[in-house]
Amino acid sequence: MEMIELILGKYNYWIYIALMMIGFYATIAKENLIKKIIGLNIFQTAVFLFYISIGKVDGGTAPILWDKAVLYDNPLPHCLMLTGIVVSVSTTAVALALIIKIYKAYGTIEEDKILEMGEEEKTPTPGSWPQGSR
Amino acid sequence: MKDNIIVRTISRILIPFIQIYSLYVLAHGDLGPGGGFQGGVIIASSIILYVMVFGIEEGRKRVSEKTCDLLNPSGVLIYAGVGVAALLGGGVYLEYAALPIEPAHLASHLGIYGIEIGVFITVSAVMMTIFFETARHGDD
Amino acid sequence: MNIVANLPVLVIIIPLISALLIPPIGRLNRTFSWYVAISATFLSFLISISLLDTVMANGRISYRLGAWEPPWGIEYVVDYLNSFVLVVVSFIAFIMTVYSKKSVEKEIERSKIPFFYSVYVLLVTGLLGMIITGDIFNLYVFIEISSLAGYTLVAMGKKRDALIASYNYLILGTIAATFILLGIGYLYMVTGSLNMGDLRERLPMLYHSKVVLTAFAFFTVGLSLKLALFPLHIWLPNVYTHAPSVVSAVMAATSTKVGAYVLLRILFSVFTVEFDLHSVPITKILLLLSVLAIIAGSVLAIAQTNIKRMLAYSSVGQIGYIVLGAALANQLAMTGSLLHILNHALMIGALFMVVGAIAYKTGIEEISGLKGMGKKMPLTMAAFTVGSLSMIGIPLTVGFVSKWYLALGALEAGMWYFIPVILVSSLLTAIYFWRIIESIYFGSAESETGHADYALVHNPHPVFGNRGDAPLGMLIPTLLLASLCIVFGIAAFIPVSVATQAAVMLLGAN
Amino acid sequence: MDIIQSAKPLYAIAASLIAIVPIGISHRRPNLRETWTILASLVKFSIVASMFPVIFSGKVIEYPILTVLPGLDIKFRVDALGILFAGTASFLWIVTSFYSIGYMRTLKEHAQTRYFIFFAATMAAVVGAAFSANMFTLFLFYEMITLCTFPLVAHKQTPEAIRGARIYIIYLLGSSVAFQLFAIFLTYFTAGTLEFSRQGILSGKGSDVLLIIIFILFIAGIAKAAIIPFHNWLPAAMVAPTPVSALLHAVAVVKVGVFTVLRVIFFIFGTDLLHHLNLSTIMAYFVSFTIIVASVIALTKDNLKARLAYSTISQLSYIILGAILLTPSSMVGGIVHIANHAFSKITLFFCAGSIYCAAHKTEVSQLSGIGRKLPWTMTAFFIASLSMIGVPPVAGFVSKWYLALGSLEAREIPILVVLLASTLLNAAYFLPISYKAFFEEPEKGYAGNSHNDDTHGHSDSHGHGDAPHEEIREIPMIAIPLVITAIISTLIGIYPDYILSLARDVLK
Repeated sequence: MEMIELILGKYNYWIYIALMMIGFYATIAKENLIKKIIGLNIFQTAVFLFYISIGKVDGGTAPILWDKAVLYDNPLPHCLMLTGIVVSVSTTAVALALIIKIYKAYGTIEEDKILEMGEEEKTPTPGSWPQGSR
Repeated sequence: MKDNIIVRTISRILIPFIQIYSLYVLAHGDLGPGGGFQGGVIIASSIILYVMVFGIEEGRKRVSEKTCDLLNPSGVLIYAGVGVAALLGGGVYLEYAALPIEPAHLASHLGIYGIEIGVFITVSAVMMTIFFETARHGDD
Repeated sequence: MNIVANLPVLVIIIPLISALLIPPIGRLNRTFSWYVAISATFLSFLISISLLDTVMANGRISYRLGAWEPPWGIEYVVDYLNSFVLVVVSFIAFIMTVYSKKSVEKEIERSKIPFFYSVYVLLVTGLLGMIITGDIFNLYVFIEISSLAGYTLVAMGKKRDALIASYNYLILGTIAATFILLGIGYLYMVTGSLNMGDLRERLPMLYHSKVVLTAFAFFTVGLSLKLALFPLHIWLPNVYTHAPSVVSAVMAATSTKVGAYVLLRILFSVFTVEFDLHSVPITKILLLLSVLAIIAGSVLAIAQTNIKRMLAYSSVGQIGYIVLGAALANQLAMTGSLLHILNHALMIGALFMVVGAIAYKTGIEEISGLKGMGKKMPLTMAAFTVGSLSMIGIPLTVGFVSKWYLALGALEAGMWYFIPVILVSSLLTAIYFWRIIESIYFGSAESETGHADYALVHNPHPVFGNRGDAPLGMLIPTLLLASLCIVFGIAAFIPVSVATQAAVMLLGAN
Repeated sequence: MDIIQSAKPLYAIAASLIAIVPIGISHRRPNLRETWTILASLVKFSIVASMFPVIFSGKVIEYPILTVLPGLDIKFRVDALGILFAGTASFLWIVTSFYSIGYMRTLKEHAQTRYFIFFAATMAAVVGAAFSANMFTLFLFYEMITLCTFPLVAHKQTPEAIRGARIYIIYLLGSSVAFQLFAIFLTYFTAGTLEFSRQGILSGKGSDVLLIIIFILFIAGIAKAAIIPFHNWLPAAMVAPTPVSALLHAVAVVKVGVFTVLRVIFFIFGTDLLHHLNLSTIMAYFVSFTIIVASVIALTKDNLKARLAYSTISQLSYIILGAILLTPSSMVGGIVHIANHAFSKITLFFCAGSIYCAAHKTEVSQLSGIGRKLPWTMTAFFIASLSMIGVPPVAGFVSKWYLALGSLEAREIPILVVLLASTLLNAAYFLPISYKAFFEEPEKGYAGNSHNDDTHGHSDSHGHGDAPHEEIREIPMIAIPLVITAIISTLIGIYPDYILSLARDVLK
């Protein structure tokens, strides 16, 4: 009984753990760079869910200045996650920009293929990787 | 989608409303749900919609790369500027009460608005930049 | 406006605003961006000095952002520990900015120079923020600011490998930051507070709680990734190897140091020594890892042929020293650990700057290419020699001072067996640095003829392709850092006095 | 004991350090450059000499420089042991300078400026080590010597020279960092200070086991003393130019090693503590082993410098043996042997260099009949060999006499046997050289055309190979210094009182 309560009563935490593991797995195991980033996003989003769960108060309303609001959710985790989302978006943006550049330089975004090319080819293929004045 | 007249017409009608709505969300930032962050995303989405319907060249005419580059830091500058203004007013950083505005209770409101506007500008500019950069074809 | 009272926030705000101003200013004139960057870092450095001075005189400074009371609002705290680290980081950042001008002109595409400086100053902002903040969520934000700036800077490297290095760094860095975010969440869950000082008071009664242990685990793993503690160091060598020279130098000298500082902060300031020593076996784990880091870093460094990669592995080993001192958790070792933050920043900064100068003049990055460099770039190579000797830990250099304290700390803790580790690693360090010193001064004759050098005697002005030292703008900062390696090795009491107080504070009277 | 504050020790060190600057600046004008070297050596010796009367009157000169860390001071103290060593070293620098000039110019060596710069730096470090008031300062100069002599050993920059220099640095830097520094850590942690004291700073502190470990670490860490099995660097360093070998073997490096051992024995542990720990007997047998084995190896060496190197290894252990026996006579014998061996051994190396410069011979077997061509050199060589063997009236006899007395005082008859056996061995590897040189007929067609000298890489382009019939004769700049050192060696043997009283001062 207690066990069921633990599972059902705190379902949001279980979802968070599941999501986090899915994201983590994708980040590590996928070969495609974009898929890795998607995994990373899921991973981060799971953490957001975790924070939102912390902030929830049983029976609480939205934390708005309002006459009838006696019991309301803790707004702080929400604010924190707003920041978290911004960070996550920025990270994704940087990652995507990197992937675009990688695609231009290597012609692929499959990690294993990139590693195959590896360091044996010291100089970039001409034309495909415009770089600064040397 | 340039040839689809329904989409074109509807978005022409919708975009002003979306933008007004984003300003509405922004204006409620200080005490209600809403604020610069959400508003910024909404207004950026209107531009994104425009680009999706009318094409990237057309979109660039409305919001050029230079505009984005200027808006990006200026939003944060407004944010930081409000903080510094509070410093200059003799308070600590971001202490709205210390802003040189009379009467004092207005200072707090205006301070938060300043911050929200800064966030609004930056968020919208960043969103547009990300969109433009990823949508661009491989012509570096 | 009361400038003195607002210094703790100005040290962050000035570089932040400058970073934002640089792109528009850079549009007007590209060279202006450097001037803005240098004035910003210089001001930060001045402010840091003044903060250190104030703290030494009056003790802890607390600054409340937006005038909110501490447990609710964000608080910036300056105490013995972080004023010290603040000075180190801002000083290195300033020196590196001076140095960067020529190097960046050579290595970065012209149109991107303003962006480079913008992101560079942002990196510095993030690092300074990580140091000064007293709020763990704010800490997370600054970690991400500095990391994002770091990913971008690394990706500006010349070769395409830089992109992959940056990408891997991004993945691991984000995982680390997310772990830290989770740790923060768990702490907030049980305490309802984000303020470090407040947490320190509230946590002791919760030390038995599994949630606190979970939070602690997330923090430790996340931060270990950030500071590249041994098994989690895999991102570091590629990043240091492929990043632009200035970026390698800055990141090696500051980024990991700040990571180490944050680890100390969490281990000893948010949690307490009692917790670290008795509730969890964290010091034992860290001791083991640091020993592995010290030995493995040195051994791997010997195996490298690329000089930047060699220095990168060397850094992995040196980070082990910092963690070792912290994990021994007594005053002497902690002092050694803190000193090593300064000392290693000076040494590795100087070494990477030399490598950058070589790359600037000749484009050489392989160790085998350095033969006879001592004649071509005498002053630059003198700086390299000083840095190397310091790394080895010859007396009267900074390297010796930190090793002295670490060794005494190990004895104090009754763990004499760490001394052989330190000494063996010194020997390994000697091997990989001496190899280079030998090659740069005596290498030219190792060719088959055996008397290749003989011609030089009769022709005192041989024509080299790139004879002469690096330009003054690069040479002076390099020599300055190298000479500081000796100055602080002789006048060691100056940093020691600060570090000792910081160590006492960290280990807490309670 | 009166203590006098005086900056003289600092000046003595600075004299050669400062000289580096003008030497470096005048690298285009060899004559001026050499003048600076000579000048510096004269100034240095006169400063050191000016301290002799003070020390003889039983006083001690102290001069603190700075405190690096609490407990780690850089401080100078001139006592009898220090002044004995510093006086020997700085005097021999003058002689070696002249000799170097002759040697380097005769062979037209490259990078002479670098050579003289590092020579001066090494001498500064040697005198610094002699005047160190604590273990930290001593360690500092110890490492400085290692680093400063590296360019001298690697001077020729041939692959062979680099290899030798590498062995040299691995042994010296490696052992000092791995063991000596460890011992210093432990000493500081146990005693709370590193300041030398006549009573020893470790007595009554720490467990016996710990103290024995510290002692072993010190002995292992001071590889410069070349006790077997830490001796391999010394033969390897023979690739250096001969003046450097002379400096390394007679004065700078090995003597600093032995000096450090003496400091550790007398001033860190103290005689009482060593008695208490029963270390003296074991250690005495240990170094006896070195004495015998090194002598036997020396017998097998045909290369003259290698033979001298192994002879050095064996002779150094005399000094340590004398100290470790802990009887008054043996300690006096050990201490005077610092100076005696210095003068004799430097003479021998000068001779080896002289033979090389004049005749391009490096092997003992090639020396037949060379005594007739180089009478001064070979006579000096003979005198110095006598000193090594311990024949009166040359200096070596004095030390051997006291060592023998000491072994009797300590009732260690086996040690006496070792001393006698080693004397026989010394005779066996030195006397044949003189015999060959004076009494054997020269090989046919030897005149200047060396067959075997490419082992040292000087067969070409140095102005000698292309003149096969050039006459072998003494080179004055080289011959005069070695004659001087041979004479002094004899003088010490005839009038040993001065140096003996200094040695007794040390033990007061």
